[in-house]
Amino acid sequence: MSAISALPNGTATEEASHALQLLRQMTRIRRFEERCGELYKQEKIRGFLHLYIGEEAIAVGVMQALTPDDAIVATYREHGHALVRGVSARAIMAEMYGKQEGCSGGRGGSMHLFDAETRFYGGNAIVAGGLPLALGLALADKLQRRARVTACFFGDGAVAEGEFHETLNLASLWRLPVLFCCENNLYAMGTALARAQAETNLALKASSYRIPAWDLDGMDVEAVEHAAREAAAAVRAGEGPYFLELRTYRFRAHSMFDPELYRERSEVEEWKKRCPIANYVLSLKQRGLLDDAALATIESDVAREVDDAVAFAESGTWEPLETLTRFVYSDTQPSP
Amino acid sequence: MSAISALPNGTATEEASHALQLLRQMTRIRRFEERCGELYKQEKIRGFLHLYIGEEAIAVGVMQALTPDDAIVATYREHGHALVRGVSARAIMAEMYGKQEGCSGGRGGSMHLFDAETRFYGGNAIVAGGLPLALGLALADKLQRRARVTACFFGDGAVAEGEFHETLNLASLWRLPVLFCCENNLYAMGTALARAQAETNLALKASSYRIPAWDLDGMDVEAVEHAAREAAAAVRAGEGPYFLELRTYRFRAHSMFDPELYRERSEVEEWKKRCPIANYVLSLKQRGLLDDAALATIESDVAREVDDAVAFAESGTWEPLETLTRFVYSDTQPSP
Amino acid sequence: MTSLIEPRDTSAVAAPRSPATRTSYREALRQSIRHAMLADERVFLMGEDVGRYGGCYAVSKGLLEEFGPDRVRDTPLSESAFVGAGIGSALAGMRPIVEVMTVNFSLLALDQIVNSAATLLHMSGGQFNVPLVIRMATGAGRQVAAQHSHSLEAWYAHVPGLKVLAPATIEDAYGMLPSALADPDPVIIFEHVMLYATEGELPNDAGAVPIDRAAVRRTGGDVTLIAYGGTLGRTLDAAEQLATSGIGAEVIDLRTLRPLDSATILESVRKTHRAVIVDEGWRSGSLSAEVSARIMEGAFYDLDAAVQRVCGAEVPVPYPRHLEQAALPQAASIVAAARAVAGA
Amino acid sequence: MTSLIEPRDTSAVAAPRSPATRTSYREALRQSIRHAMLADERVFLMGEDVGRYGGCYAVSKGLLEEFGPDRVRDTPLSESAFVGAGIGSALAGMRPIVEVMTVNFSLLALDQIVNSAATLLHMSGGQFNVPLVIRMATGAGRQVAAQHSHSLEAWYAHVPGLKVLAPATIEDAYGMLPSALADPDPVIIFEHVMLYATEGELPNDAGAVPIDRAAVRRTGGDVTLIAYGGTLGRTLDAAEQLATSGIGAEVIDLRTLRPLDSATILESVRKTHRAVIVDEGWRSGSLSAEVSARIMEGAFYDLDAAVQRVCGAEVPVPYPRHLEQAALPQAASIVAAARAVAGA
Ligand SMILES: Cc1ncc(C[n+]2csc(CCOP(=O)(O)OP(=O)(O)O)c2C)c(N)n1
Ligand SMILES: Cc1ncc(C[n+]2csc(CCOP(=O)(O)OP(=O)(O)O)c2C)c(N)n1
Ligand SMILES: [Mg+2]
Ligand SMILES: [Mg+2]
Repeated sequence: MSAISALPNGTATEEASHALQLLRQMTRIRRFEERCGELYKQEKIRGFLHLYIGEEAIAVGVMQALTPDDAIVATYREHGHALVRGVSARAIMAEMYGKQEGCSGGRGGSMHLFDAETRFYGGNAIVAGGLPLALGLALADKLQRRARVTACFFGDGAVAEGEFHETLNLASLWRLPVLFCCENNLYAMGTALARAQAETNLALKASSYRIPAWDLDGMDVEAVEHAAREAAAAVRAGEGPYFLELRTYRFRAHSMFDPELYRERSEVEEWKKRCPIANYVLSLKQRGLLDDAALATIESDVAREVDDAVAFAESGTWEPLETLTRFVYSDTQPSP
Repeated sequence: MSAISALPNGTATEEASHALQLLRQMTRIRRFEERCGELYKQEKIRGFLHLYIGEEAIAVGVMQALTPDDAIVATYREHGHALVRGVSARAIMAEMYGKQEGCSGGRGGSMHLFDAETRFYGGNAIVAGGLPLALGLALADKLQRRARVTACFFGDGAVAEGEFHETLNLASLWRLPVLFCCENNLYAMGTALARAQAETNLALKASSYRIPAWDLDGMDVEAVEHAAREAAAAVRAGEGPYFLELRTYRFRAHSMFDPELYRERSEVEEWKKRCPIANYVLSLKQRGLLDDAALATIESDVAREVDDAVAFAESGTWEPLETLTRFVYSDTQPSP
Repeated sequence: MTSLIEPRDTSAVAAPRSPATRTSYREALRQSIRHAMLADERVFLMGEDVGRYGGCYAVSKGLLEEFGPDRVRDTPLSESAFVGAGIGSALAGMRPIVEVMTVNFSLLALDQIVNSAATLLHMSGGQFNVPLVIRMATGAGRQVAAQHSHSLEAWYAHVPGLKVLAPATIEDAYGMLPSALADPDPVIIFEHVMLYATEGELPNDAGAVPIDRAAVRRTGGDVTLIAYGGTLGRTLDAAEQLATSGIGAEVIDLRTLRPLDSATILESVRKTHRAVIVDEGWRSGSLSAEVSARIMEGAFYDLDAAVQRVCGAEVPVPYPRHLEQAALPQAASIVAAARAVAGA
Repeated sequence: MTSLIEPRDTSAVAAPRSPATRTSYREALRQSIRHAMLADERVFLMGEDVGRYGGCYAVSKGLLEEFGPDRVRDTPLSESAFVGAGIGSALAGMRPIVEVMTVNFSLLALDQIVNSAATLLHMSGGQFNVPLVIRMATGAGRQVAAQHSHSLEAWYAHVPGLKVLAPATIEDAYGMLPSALADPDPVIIFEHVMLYATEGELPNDAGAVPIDRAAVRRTGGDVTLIAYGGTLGRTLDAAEQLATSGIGAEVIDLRTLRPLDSATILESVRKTHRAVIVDEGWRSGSLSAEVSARIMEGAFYDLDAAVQRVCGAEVPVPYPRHLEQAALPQAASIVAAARAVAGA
């Protein structure tokens, strides 16, 4: 990619606290999801559960570039995005339990986190299904002359879908303020990218729509943040959509049903050496921005947060059967 | 595009007779369709009628590269393709009348010409709907190790559809023997290409799937033939798909309902100066390959053929109501 | 809101309540879109060829000139993306009217409609409603053959979260759109291709009409004929013919296909004790089946005869006129079915 | 061809006609695919993750190793293209089995299925038949929420040109595929997600089964219960419960959803005079409506009570188990409806 701007200017302390903040956010996702995995085995969480473990740097990095007014569209692998965006761990965990205190009232579960307050538009379980939605959110902003960004996350698998193509073309043609974030973890379920795409350079593909597209190390949270900031600024300034290909890897199975027949254990281990959190810890320590005490504080804070979220979800309540069909249509219907 | 091979080697007479043959074929389409336009006004032909007038060089040029064993998939603007492929003018005209002597038994009409004998797989009225079909025809050939080509025609409008994207990727990924022929006449109904595509260089778009793609003057029948021969030879040799962007223009309205509000009369007139037939006549005369007598022969032969087709269609018969539901399923059902 | 639900050609009514203007279904739609766009800045029209071409059925002719390309927005051939863009923009405060040229092409956008538009509100626990209107042409009769003549209203009417309308009259063509736009949830409007050119009187003070009920278009005591959209005209014709032989047919125009107004249907059947349902869709699994089942469940003991259906033949619609017409419900077949049901 | 249509768990039958092996629905499907591929070189399997992953419901596990990547073909996420490729390859002499992971994603391929697969034969005047088999998982019950739990069998069963199957037993899971492959026209097979793990006996000489008729899975004289696919089990459970209180329920498994076998249904209803239809699909416009309408038309005078339906609630399927189950037909609701119909 082209040269990117530096971190927002500031003093060394600000830099340190920002770095710790990035680490804290990644750690929140990691620990939260590790617990989710356990809770799945305990059958507290059911249905499909897709863990983001290994990919945390992307959600954390990109989210730094967004303001509260911006919108997010994500996939079924979206716990991390919701957490970093500011949906509470409590509301997310309660949602995974299916409790009505969850961020979607318990109806969506793991794949369908929604939150109007933080403009978190899901939680879409149809691969590429969120892209046209993001297009529309951005179109509304353009029509209403609001300088907002819609960040749209999706996987490498989505790139093969017709909806990807239609959306990228339209976003570019209409110069809509969408920040496309392609989380290229090299697999769509068991299908390796090279078995799905004639052209595996996804950024290159995106540029064929005349969209500025960069491919980035999605394991490097600061690199992701830098690029996202620059891209989001351009999008916000009315330059049209930008596309980030974020190269990463999922450390866990696709979902809890996946026996992982399609990749070698050694490949996973190789990638784990590039863990975005472990390496960031190392780097911060080398740069003198982190010591063991600070790390321990983060870990214990996060552990407390996760424990609290679980307790909250445990003590949550079930939606009564009586309201099953509520919100099939809106409560307030205009008088005819 | 890259350098292309010469016409198939032969004597000067062979060259002349081949050139006359190209002219004859284009003239067949032109006169046949002019008559169709009149018959539409007389309400002999009903429904939608999409004329190919102005674009004849493409069907004629490409078809030279195909053997009887190859397959063709076309759109609702396919009279020309069917004619040149060898479906009789009689059977096509009867089809446009809706008579059971038509090439689809009268059930398809103008948009749905089919002919098993010449491997003409329609006649598809869903924009881009034919592309996946072509993919499948080619896949069967590849699986059965047959060195056949499937030529798939579609318009510039189809390029925006998701099915275009999915098909091009798969064709390339699986190296399937498809010759994609994009008839870029600059408009999809009333929508100019630049209002539909962020990237208006369609050949460039195709190469983003790692498909060799050439853009060509679709008004020059010999240029089209040369390129098609080279591309088809490569496809047949197992090199995977090729993509031809054929730049052309439709001289008539999109369909008989189109008031043509979206383009200037002067633009149409400008393009008519590039008429593939008139200019070819000129060029052949300059090259001493055509004289007025030969031209007159072609015209009178064609006129006779068209008259004969109309007479055939006129004297054709209507399918009886009793067989309305025949062929919803095949006649022969396996015994359970 | 005025809410006059009257016979489809109000010119046939002796004394119209208010001054009226003769207009076409197409023109009523256009004026309705215009008025909605004038009244509410959030409303915009988007779809293939709605702008420069003027709409494939000429409904939006002139609107581009009046409202400009931002609000009358030509799209590329990308049904899934622009329908999805409608959903997204509705979520973010706009009031889009998305035109999908015809129901045939809407198959390419079904994922967005079913998996997003219809589900978002419920799935998000009530947080995200989708005030989207999708208009599409439907039906056969123009000899455009198997891929351009579908009647898939039943599919849409199957989906919770959607409201589905079928304006069959000039007044509904005009009045359903504002009601759909005022609705907080996604509404699909089916415009039958054979209706665009029909003409009738539109009251000068016409306005929004209710979109939660069926209408009795003609009263009668002997048999209930139930129709919607493109078949209402033929059904009224059939009722006329039945009248000449002394059979009083009540004609119900369903108007809203989801949610179905069972009450109006059952009330009529309880009175006439006999019913025939007319539906252009392929018989098996058409909306007529649901109507029949509801009568079974709600008025079984009131029935004097089995409810019958007159539907589209189960065949991809063929091109030639005689075959196409044979595949569609005709006044004659409706009359025959009504006679059979009435035992006359 | 052997054609044994028997209760879903043949182990429950006292004396199986032939030696049998205990197996699962999933395994029966796998063996059926295997045998078809061994028997006919033209047969190949194509779809998302059918190969290296082993199939999202593990149906095709091991087949890649046995048959290689040409015949067990992983596709990218391109539903429209690979279903279309299935159609094209069927036209050109292959016998593709296309797996669309679930019916939910099939919305993205509907254009190809409806506008090409189902229409080509008729539209071409009989020239081009499409011997294509499409398998897809369907239904709810696994807590995978609103976008992954559809039951859209009724949509497919509405389309002329398609045949639609719903194997509910081990024997049908095994035997319907070869019949579908032998069929010259496109056949859609719906595999309910809750059936994959069910077990039963498969006769060692099991083979192709008829795909043009319903099956009486249990005989009874008091009420006819009609079900298919995923709801057959609960319906049989309901019949057991009814038996304990002296109500003899006859249970019909529709098996083939298009064309529907009206004869078997009507024959039973003429005997029992009462019927309840069970359908997991959203009630309005579900297949149950068509069945009810057909009973209305074919056996009205034989009915002692209105036919009732027990269907999916009209709501996008919610995630939590208690709500999901509340949205689906349960044995208890079937029993209640049957009692009501039987006046008991
Ligand atoms: C349209 C559609 N087809 C198939 C699926 C089943 N499915 C769920 S996730 C997935 C893989 C997606 O891969 P990718 O986009 O790379 O995202 P990742 O899971 O790797 O984050 C598939 C095939 C689906 N949800 N939607
Ligand atoms: C999926 C789909 N959407 C819309 C239409 C209506 N329609 C028919 S032709 C056409 C324009 C297609 O343009 P192009 O592909 O450039 O072909 P051309 O007509 O110029 O030959 C449109 C929009 C259709 N047939 N199919
Ligand atoms: Mg991936
Ligand atoms: Mg064009």
